[in-house]
Amino acid sequence: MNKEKDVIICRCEDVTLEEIRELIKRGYTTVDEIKRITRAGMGPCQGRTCRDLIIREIARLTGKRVEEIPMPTFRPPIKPIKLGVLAESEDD
Amino acid sequence: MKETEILIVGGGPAGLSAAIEAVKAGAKVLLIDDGLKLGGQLIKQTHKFFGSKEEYAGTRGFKIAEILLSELEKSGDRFEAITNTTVTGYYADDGVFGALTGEEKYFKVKPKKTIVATGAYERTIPVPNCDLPGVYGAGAVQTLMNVYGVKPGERALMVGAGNIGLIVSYQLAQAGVKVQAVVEAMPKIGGYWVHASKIRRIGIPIYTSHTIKEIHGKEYVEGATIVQVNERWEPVEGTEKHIEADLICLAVGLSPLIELLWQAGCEMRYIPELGGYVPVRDREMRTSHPDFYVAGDAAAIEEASTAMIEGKIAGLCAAKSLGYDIPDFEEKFNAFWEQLDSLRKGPVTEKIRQGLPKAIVGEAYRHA
Amino acid sequence: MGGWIKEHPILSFKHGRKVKFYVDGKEYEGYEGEPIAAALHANGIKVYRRSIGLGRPRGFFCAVGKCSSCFMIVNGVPNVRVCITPLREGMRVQTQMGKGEIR
Amino acid sequence: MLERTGVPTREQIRGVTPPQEILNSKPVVIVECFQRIPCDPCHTACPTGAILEFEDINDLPKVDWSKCTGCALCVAKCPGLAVFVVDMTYSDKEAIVKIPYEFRPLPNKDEIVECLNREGVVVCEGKVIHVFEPFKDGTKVVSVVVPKEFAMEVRHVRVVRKDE
Amino acid sequence: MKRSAEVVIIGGGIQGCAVAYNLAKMGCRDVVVLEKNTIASGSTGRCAAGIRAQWGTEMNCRLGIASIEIFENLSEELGADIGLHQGGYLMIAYRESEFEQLKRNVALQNSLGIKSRVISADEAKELCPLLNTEGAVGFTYHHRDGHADPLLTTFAYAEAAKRLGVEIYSFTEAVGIDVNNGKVRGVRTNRGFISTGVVVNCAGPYAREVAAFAGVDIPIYPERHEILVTEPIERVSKPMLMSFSGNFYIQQRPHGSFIMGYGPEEHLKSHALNSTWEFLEGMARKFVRLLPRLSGLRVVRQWAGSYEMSPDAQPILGRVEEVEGFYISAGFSGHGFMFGPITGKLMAELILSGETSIPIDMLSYRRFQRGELIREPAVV
Repeated sequence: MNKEKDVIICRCEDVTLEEIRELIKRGYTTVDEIKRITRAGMGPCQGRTCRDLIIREIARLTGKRVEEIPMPTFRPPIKPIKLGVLAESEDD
Repeated sequence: MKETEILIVGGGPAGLSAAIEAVKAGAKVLLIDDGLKLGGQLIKQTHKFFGSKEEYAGTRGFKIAEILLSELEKSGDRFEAITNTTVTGYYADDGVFGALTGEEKYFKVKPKKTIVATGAYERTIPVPNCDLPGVYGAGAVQTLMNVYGVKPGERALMVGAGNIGLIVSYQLAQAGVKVQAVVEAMPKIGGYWVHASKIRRIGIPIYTSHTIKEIHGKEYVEGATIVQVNERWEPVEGTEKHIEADLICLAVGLSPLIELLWQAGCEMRYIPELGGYVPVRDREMRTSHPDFYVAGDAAAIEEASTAMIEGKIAGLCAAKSLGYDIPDFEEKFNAFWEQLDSLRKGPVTEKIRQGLPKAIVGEAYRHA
Repeated sequence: MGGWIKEHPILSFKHGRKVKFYVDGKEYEGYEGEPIAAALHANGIKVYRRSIGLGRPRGFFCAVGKCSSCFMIVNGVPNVRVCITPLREGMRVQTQMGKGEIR
Repeated sequence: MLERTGVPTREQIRGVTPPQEILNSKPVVIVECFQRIPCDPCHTACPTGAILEFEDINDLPKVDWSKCTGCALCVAKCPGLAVFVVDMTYSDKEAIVKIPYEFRPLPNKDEIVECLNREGVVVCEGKVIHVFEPFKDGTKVVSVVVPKEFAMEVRHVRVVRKDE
Repeated sequence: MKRSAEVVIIGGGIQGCAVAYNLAKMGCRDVVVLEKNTIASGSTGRCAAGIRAQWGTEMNCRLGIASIEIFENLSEELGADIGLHQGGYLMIAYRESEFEQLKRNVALQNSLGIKSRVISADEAKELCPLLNTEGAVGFTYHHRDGHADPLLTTFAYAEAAKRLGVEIYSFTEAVGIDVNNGKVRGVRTNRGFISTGVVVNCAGPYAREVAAFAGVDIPIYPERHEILVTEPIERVSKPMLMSFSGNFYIQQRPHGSFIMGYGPEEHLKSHALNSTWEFLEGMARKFVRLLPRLSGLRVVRQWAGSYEMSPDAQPILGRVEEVEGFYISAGFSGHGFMFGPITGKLMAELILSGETSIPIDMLSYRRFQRGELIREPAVV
């Protein structure tokens, strides 16, 4: 049994360690590329849990230092907000 | 849109201390915290703090939160705190923050200065079934048992023998949970030895040079296999042990929570000794963005004691930058740094001493 | 399994009012104003949802509303973070299967 | 070894144990603190000046045993729960160990409890003769009477009640 | 890195990757794509990725339907899922004059074989039961319009191109184009020089800067547009909802999330990509008015991207006459993703044979000098 299959890296989108390793091996060695292909980090948690894990995996498999791996951007809103709540914000 | 002189994001030890100092200096402060109660991690800390009198040594964390809050009660209308509210983003075009209370109220804040005291978030580890219910962050377990009085499980396995892992193991035992073992991948215990001794004598084994290999269970955690690791962190075949547990508690490190600083375009540096990416700052705790200050775990993963002093520095200096006349500024500023230096002098803070020079620019930022 | 801590050497817990709530139709008790997740945990309920892709069980994890693990349907609204949502009398909580629906 | 196991070595214990003549003369403190960490409440809690002032807050505590009365205020105050009092003068065969205790249930006076060593192993039984809470902050100090040969071993007690 | 190539493409978005793939497919495999960041990291990866044939000019209708035909078989052709969802575009008119224009568009579209049609409010509600049709005066619909995943599509093109021998260099920025005697000689990059006789400018919002490397001035400028996306829910809305007077587009993607945007009164004309709270709130108000029952849906992310604007909001396609070997495929003004499959093909045809299967002469950048601007009535 392949244990990597059961290692969930991104909880929001159910992306496994196996998928991430596969992409790194294919030459996708930035968090952004892996995110764009797998959606890891695009879920409601904004990649808080998986970003570090992916960076560490890239560093481990490529021999790069963490600081050499570009950080993805941190987009607002940091916490999901209901559209209806936003719509009621006073316009100023 | 709410306006304020100083916005403090985060009401933990750093944020509360920053507020106290800024208000003392005469500034108007708005503090926003995402917890249901103020105090950050302090409210779940049942152990007594280290440090010296200035940092309330010998007092339990949740009591320190009460002390800081009672101090703030004296501030009158210069201090406002909003809880259960997440600062959802910084909009650089016009320097406005979005904020969300609960899920139903959204508003905006435009401050003159901002102190980011957002703390840290818990890391996790990639092992099979690490997403099963029953695998929790140590902080989450503390919240359940120490804030809400819920017994988080019957039998626990703790991963990580840093201070958090050791302290939470002890707290689990206090809550009546049987802690089966503490595993630590490093060859040495990372936390204070007194904490380790404390849990050893109540019967909790500590396995250093061990890691968790696999978590078992279908619907929720039923146990785990631990294994010894060699110097290259590789598992040693044949050393597997099965541990029965319905709770796996991860205390494998913290990362600074600094989304707002990234959004503000502050210069960041990856400094592993300080916990990962942290903002570059000067001795006033001011970042490369002239309106942003930082304190506490958001600046470097350290202890609550240093977080409180950094908060005081940030609060003091943010108030000064607004033009408030603080006659004893130099005296206070120097005293705070002396306290910090003294807390960071020993062998347990060696990593911090190596990391800080990489994060602190020597001169104060010469912001226009 | 679980339950509330009855006696603690350091802490005394000031719970809110005891209220009834429902999980997948079954009645339980919890304390008003405390996170739904605390009440679920105390009642021994650990699986809150099934994940979107692989249908894996998910539950409580970060306790601070930041990880997305604990989404449930509360009073018909999906994706509610039960670890930070206060419990109210009569709340109807449902296990969320996948993405959740708005109808 | 302590850094790997959490259990101090015999040498380390010997290093913080007062000379025999002092041990035989009065109740006295044993500070099992072996790591330089920023911390000094044991000193500030001491009413007699037996735990000396720290030059550097990271220093290991230093004890002037001549001044120590075995009052155990430091036992209750130490954030690391690393301070104990041993009284070898209790009787011919028995000694008192004063231990910080933060668990439930609390032992009753005269209750027989299990006594554990630094590795969490039950080494003997002991009789609780006193439980007090000097700072009213949740940390109790339990005085337990144990056979003298275990006085330097016993560092925790466990309440065992059949009916519970 | 290669030191020479037959064709060097600057820009690794949908245009660059589609041109590269089509060149290789037609037999020209000595192709290099230079991308200063990573594939699809610019405008492509930031777009809402609607695809439609409901246009108001013949040129755009032809390009649109041709692109849709390619999209329909693209997953199969490239051997990777591109996340295609053909739920149609539901165009909503709130003014009579606008409805008249939409009807004229439908007539034009029908004459070109596009089976769009005017539909009733009841039919609109059948397509999107949660839609609030209040204030709407008319609707048009084309069932083959829809959405594809811009990231998956671009990566699929890139991977397919690589399999055919194309080299794609990430983090490789073009910093100059060497031109000698009116001919392209090569491209200077931050990682060295690549000699080539053919350069294709697919640099999107940076197309003007890249053209300037070759001494050519093209009137393309970046314009900040914002977008937001919600958490996913089970499908409740099939078509892309779009209105010119209502000024919005809203689409539920196959993944379940809603993606949406609108144009504020004035766009920031710079490469800046900050998000604004004004957009977040303004978009929310539009959404809630249109789909009130979904007001509990949560926004998980907002971001900005650059439209690569040309003066008439139409692409600049073709060869540059003053510099032999220099081609442009840019200026798509917000529609680069949906046209990518067809323009990628046409550019490859042009480079290899000098001819294109759909005439694109009118899209030459010379139109601005000649004052022959195109008027497309169907844009947000």
